[in-house]
Amino acid sequence: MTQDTTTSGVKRREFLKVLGASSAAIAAVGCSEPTGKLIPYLVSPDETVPGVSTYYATTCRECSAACGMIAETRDGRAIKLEGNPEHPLNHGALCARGQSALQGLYNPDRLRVPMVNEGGTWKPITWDDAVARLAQALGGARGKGGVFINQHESGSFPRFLDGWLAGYGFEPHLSVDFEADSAAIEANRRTYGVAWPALSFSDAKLIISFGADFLDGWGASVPQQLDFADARAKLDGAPRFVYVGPRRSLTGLNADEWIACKPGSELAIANAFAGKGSIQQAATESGVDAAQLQRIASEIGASKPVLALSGVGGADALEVALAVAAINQAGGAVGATIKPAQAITSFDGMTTTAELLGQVERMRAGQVGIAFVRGTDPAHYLPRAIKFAEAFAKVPVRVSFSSYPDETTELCNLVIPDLHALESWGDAAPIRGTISLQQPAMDPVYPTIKGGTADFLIAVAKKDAALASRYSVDSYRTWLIAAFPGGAPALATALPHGIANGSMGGAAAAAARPAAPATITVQPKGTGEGDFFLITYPSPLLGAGRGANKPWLQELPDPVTKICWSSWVEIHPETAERLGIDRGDFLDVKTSNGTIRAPAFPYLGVHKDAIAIPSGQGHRSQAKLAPFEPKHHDASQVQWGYGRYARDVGVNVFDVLPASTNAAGGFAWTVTKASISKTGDNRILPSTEGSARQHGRGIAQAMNASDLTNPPRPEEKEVLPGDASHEFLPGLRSPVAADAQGELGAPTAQDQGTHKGLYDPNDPRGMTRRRWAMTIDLARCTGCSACVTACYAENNIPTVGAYWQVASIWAESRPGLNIERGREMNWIRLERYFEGNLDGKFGVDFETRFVPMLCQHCGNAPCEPVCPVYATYHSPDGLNVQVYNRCVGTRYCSNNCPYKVRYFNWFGYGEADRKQYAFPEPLNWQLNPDVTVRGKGVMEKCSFCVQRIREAENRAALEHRDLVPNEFTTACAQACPSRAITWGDAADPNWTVAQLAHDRRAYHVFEELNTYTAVVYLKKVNHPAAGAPAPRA
Amino acid sequence: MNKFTNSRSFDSHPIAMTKRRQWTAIPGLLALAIGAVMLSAYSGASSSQHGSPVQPIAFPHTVHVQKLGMNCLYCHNAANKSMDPGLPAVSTCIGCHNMIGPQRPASDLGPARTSAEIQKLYKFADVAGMGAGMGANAKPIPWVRIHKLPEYVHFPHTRHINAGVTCQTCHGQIQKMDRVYQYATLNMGWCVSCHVNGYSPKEGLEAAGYADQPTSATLAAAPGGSAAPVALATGERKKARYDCANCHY
Amino acid sequence: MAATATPLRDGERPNIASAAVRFPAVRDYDQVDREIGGTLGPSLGWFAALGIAILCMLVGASAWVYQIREGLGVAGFQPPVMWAVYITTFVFWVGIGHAGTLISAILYLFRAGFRTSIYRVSEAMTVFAVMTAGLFPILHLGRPWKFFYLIPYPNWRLIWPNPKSPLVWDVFAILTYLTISSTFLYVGLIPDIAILRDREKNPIRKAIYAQLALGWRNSDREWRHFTRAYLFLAAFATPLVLSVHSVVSFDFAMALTPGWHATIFPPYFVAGAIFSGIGMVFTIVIPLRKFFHLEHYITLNDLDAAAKLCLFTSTVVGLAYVTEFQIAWMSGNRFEIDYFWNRVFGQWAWAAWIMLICNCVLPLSLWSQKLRRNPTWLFMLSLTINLGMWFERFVIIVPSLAHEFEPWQWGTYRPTFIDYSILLGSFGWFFMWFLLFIRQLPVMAMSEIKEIIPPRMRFAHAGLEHDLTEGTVYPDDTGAPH
Amino acid sequence: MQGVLGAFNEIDAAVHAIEDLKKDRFGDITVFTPTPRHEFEHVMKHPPSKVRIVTLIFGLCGVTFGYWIPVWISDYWPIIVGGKAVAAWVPFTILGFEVMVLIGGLATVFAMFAMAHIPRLTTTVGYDARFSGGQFGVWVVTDPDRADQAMTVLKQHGAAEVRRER
Repeated sequence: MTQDTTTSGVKRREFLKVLGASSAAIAAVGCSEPTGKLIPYLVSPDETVPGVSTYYATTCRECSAACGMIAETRDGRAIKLEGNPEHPLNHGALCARGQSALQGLYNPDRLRVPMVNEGGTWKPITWDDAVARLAQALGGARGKGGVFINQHESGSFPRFLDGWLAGYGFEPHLSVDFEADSAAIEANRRTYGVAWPALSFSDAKLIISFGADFLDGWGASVPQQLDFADARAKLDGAPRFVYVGPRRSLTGLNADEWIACKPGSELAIANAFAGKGSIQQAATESGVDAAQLQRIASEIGASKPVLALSGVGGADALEVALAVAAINQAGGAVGATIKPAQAITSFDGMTTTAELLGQVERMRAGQVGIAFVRGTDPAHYLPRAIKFAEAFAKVPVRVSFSSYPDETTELCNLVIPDLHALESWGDAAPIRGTISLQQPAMDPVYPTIKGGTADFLIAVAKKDAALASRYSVDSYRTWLIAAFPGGAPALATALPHGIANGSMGGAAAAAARPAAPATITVQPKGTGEGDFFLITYPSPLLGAGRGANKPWLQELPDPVTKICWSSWVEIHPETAERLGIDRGDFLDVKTSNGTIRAPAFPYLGVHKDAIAIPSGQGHRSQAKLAPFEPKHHDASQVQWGYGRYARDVGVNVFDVLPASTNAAGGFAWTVTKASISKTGDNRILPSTEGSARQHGRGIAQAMNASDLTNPPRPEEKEVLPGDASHEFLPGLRSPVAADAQGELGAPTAQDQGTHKGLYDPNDPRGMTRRRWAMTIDLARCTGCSACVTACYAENNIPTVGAYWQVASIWAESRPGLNIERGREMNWIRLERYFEGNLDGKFGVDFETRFVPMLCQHCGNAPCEPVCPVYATYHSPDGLNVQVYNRCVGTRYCSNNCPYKVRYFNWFGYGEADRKQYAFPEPLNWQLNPDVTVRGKGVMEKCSFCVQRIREAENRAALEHRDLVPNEFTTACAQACPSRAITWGDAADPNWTVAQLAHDRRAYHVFEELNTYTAVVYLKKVNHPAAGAPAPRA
Repeated sequence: MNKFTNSRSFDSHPIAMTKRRQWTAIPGLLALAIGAVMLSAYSGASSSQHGSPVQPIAFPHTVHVQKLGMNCLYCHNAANKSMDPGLPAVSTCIGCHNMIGPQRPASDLGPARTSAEIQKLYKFADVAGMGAGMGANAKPIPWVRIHKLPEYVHFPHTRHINAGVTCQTCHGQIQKMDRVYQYATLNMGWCVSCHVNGYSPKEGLEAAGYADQPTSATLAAAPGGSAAPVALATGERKKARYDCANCHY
Repeated sequence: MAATATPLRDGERPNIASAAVRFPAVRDYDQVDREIGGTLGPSLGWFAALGIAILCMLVGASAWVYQIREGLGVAGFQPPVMWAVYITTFVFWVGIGHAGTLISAILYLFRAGFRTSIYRVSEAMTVFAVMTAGLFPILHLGRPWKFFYLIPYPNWRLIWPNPKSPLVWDVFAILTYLTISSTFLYVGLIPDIAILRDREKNPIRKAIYAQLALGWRNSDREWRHFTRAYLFLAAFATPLVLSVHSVVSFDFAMALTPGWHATIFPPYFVAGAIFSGIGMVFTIVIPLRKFFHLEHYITLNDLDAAAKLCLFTSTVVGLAYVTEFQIAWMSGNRFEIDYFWNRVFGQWAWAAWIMLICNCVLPLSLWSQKLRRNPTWLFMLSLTINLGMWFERFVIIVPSLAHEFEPWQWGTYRPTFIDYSILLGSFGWFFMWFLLFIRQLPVMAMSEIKEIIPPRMRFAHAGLEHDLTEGTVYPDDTGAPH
Repeated sequence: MQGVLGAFNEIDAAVHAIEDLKKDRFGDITVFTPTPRHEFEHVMKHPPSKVRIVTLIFGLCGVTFGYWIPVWISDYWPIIVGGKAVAAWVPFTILGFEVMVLIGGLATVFAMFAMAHIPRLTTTVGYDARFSGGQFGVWVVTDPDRADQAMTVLKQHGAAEVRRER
């Protein structure tokens, strides 16, 4: 058979080569002899069948929330992460960041060996050498003060760590979550007695958020999103949502009404709503119409229970949070929508930024003999004004447990790379009284790393005669088993579920740290010079910078601005017009702390007196490394600056922020003013947005909640952009439009010359019995984009934005260049359309509609007849199939696709020997063996996860049964934290999708084109305020 | 009298009024070209057919299957439940061969003899000798791949085995192969022909060595179990889906 | 010797193709052989031109090799603009080809006199233009090495191309067109090659010509079947011309894309093709007649007639443009209206205006007879027509794709040096073949010209004399033989 | 083949020579002419070319085959694209037409070749290179005993050159 480049690159079956599990796995996968070898196991593992997935329940450690995850492994490798349906926190959903943990696991720039910095050069050392070196250093550091900065996590590791530190006479560690809202936590503690009460959106009548971006990462976003979507999908009594703040975040875009107050004026509004201040004063201070505030205030009074949330970024965050708490208490929220009894314990034991800053001052003062950093990167996210590097350098022994070559690690002199959470044991306590278990889903990617940080610490302690007796365990796993209530047998029972009741011993150690030296001046709001408030916020995808080394997250467009692989400055269009700033103009943003340069993004949802910049980008290396070049890449060279995907992408907004904290000790994000100036440079933004407006084309349709309870009216039908008087054929506007082989493949369907072969309804193979279809509920969809990442993970979709993934000769090269050119490969994409305020005037509210757009699997697909080689066609079970190996790449199908959901392999993203290769070793370990990796020159698109259909059919055949309704679903539907996507067989009424498609909100996009799509959208539901006109398309 | 007038490029020249010319066979060249095109179109239909590489250990399927009557699924244990048929782990080999050593005693009618191949196996498995387990330095055996479908073809062994397709249908009479070779062309037309025209359980069973009068006992023992006799009785050929997305996705 | 003054045949009109005296300055058969034969053989200037053409071709070829290696991404495609310069150039070259067949076949059937002198050049232009165009469907493929998937031949995969796809129609149409037009060219060349064979002295060249002439002897039997076959070929080529560009237009018209999805496309494209082809004929013929000193063959009358055709097709194309806008306006279809608004006032307005000015405004100058008979003006105009027609295809393809149904996926397009190189390479490729042709084979059908000029007579006849002097001869149109 | 060849500079001379030769019952006459002239056609009185019949037959074959290919392809492996009928007649007309032109056109040329006896694989007698240039040739196949008579006729009509071929 001729060799076909479609699938060169990672050979699906090469996975067989690494069946020899732990040993020689790396060596085996790279080589590809022309003949091909089949390498068997030495000893066959009991529980695995080659080619069949094994699933492990574990816990996500990508943020503090600690959702339950299921890791799908195939032949010894984790290939997909999904939410654990049994987990009480996330109920099976998982956000994009959680799913991207895989790319942390397989990150090509992961540190593989312990290293020591001697005289400015890094030298690899052995694990045992590292143990010896640290043990020796600890001996010298005893009594000189030791600081351990750890990424905040719940569970028993903090206790273990504090115990270890105490053994050396060090203070308890700093448990840092830079993105967490300390003010809200502190206010919760004071008001409800818990750090984070459970929030119930679905019980609320009115949700009012003061900058609390509960869909973006504020708090535990996945459970919040699940509940919020449930609330909004209620047909009767769904809560209205009002967002107060100077910038509409993703959460703000989901609000029915935006109160665009001036930055820093939230307190006045909150006080006014809480009855502690006058509406008039709030209106003056915030620049918001008093009538609007009055209307909201009376609405709060009338809607009980309310759910008011605070998450402002100003220095007065605690005050706002307390005022908001007062609104809740007055609004009957406690116990109804805010449930302290079901506390989320993920944030317990967290240290504040103020404490961290205090320790930095201790370092600067030379009071610290040894410093440890694990999982967090203060050198990146602490404002440059603090001069962290300078202070850190005064610590004689600096130890990093980071897996990645981040900025802080580069400042250290000893690095002992940690194991990834998917390779190691652990636990978390996300909800009071539950233990979320973390178990290795696979053997370590790099066997040179012999254990996690805890294992390392145990090994070090064993070197100390005084401590050795306390650490008799051989590994942290043993320690955990001992600590687990019920011990090993109970653990064995709990592990398959990933969750257990009880607690791993005492609560996290009380913060017995010395009080922070009072060297931090809390700046009053709005200091500095400049015309604009500088709003900064943690990126919902990259956080404060942690996600930047994962290409999935870099490539995932920001849910609000749709920009990826870049930083940007949001500026209101009215302001931009006044200053003559165009989209993509590079601006110098100057504060009293410095200047950064980033392109402008005119955005309706930012206050006209403010600009907004997200955090997360701007990773840099001290070493001034040359740009990454895959052809000349030396694997032994450490890619400082957080790896090839993060280094020198965008700018670091912390460079221009002052070091200020709020009264609760949390970092104050929005405190400074800035001036902007045009630099004259302009670039096309690496954005996936074409036009932000629908131009009346009815792609994202919406209706008012009040219409839902009324009988349907004729005018409820959207005006279609085509011929207005077009008479539709019967069958259209049906739940799932008729298929090519007839009305859902019914044997009674009329033969239109299509009842041939497998398409014959009476064919014994029965493929026409099924019509795979999908419903997408726009009332639920929040635009979070978790489905997009799920699709990337499931379908081996390449990321294309890295700056080297371009042509070789005379080619421009910058991050996101392929995105600028519209060459992104997202099989499912989140379109974000604005409605209303066409003029872009400030003060006029607008509505946002999110539409997940994917292949519609049309019954009459325009793409199919134009393909000259039958590479795309309509399968008897209703799929629009793309056959990669048949595709010659005419791209005609894409031209003819009204939905523009076909993506072309412009380069050999899937071919390992090309510089544009999207899965450099070991990222390719993640590739789904059931899905062909596409070579250059072929078209690809959403397949409705046909590999999952076939797998389920194979399983059903093996078990001699038929498919069970809702037995399986696509990756996007599985991941969706809003449960907006439902997928299944529309021809069988027992599948949920067949029922949902009958919803009166159902419509097809571009129905007038007679494409007979299999994707049914359910209209978004708006909740306009009584008396306030809702924005319409 | 009337000579050709002179021109710039052609001088007039006396030409004999009769010249004998040979015209060559342009049509022949044309036919040659067409032939070459057709040849190249059909070449590559199965370049790997009959390929029979030398394996690191000359594993005799004849002995294991034909003589000892071992079931294919004993070693290829995932074939009926996975896309991949599975290769026997080295420990599977050693499971039997720590009793059946390289110095084989006189058994049946044969004399005692030495098997160099089992020696090789012991070397791979780092086995000290008879009865000993696998050593610490055991290495997997680097078998050379014979049957290889392109990466874009997803071939589920499980569906075929469970539909009663005998291994021999596609792999040829492995039980008679001293050295395994690629029996079928494995090209797409070969796959599709069977899917469209149907699989004959009778022919499959004959290939599997149940040629002589399949009895209900042999049929029940055959892969596919009880389904086979029915199909056999009705003489029906089992047809399968030939939709592209069954294999290509 | 019965030197009677009887007519050749009673009541028969003498055989002269056109009643007009086509070539007043061409006296006899030998002059034809001498002058047209004289254009053959290399010269320094020709080598220079050929060198430039080959260089351009090599630039394009290297760009293509690079593109195959790296992937189509090296070109400037920016989804949703999945087709751009390559398909534009493809349609451009197919269109160029059409004028040649029009002149050689359709005008043959219509017995249009001005055809004789320019048809050989035009027909050669057709073949080379189609050869150039034929590269692009392969060249623009993501996997050009899989091109044979489009060809229906029995194969071991047991699968066939999709006969409902306009691209498969393209394959059939282009291959048929290439085959028939090259056959047509070659068949017409056979008697001329025989002339060369008989006059050539260089034994190698003579042998080659001898092979190519297939043993042609100018016998009456040969001529009898030849003329008939030539007529039928012309009769086949005529609808073929119309069908091929209709099929090319189906590539667009069969699609849903606003700006493409229009029933007017087939006639519109055919007219546009002929228009652009005549432009290219001017571009080629006017320098050719100058450098080869063939002004007395390709007379101003011929140019005038061709210019009228050019003017006619220009107005047809202009009408089609207007009709497109009118249909969009009257359809009430928002997608269409948006697109056509965008076409003339949007991002690509400049291209649309180049198209409108070059194709509809400038050719209006041809209403003036003076300009029609001014070769310099015609040459300059032909360049703008080529430009305008290239941009017509560009305007149809790129802005339509950039502004489709889904606003979220609206985009743009920026060509890279690869697109430009391949565009340049296509011109190099075309002119390389063309230059090779004009110095190796006669640029005019010698035997057909001989058909028109009066044969030598032993006895002058009154009737014959009358015919020979009939017709209008413009005083400036006699270009003396050299 | 034996015969007499005459070369003429003037067309009317050649025509008259042929007329006289015919009167003298010289049956096998071939005219070589640099360009097709109706004068010769009329004097030679050949029937119309049969090429057109071949063109018709193969044109019809072509259109049938051109329809048959896509219908057969579609039916051989039925695949539905865009909800269209498997064997859709209307678009197949295009293929039918193109194949008709292709086959009909090529058949015409091959028929012409066959009927005109080209490419000539045998040796040629009686042709002269001048006949592609400016002279008309008259080739009379005749027995040696009548050759002189034919030569006389040719010379009589002003042949530029007359010779016997054998």
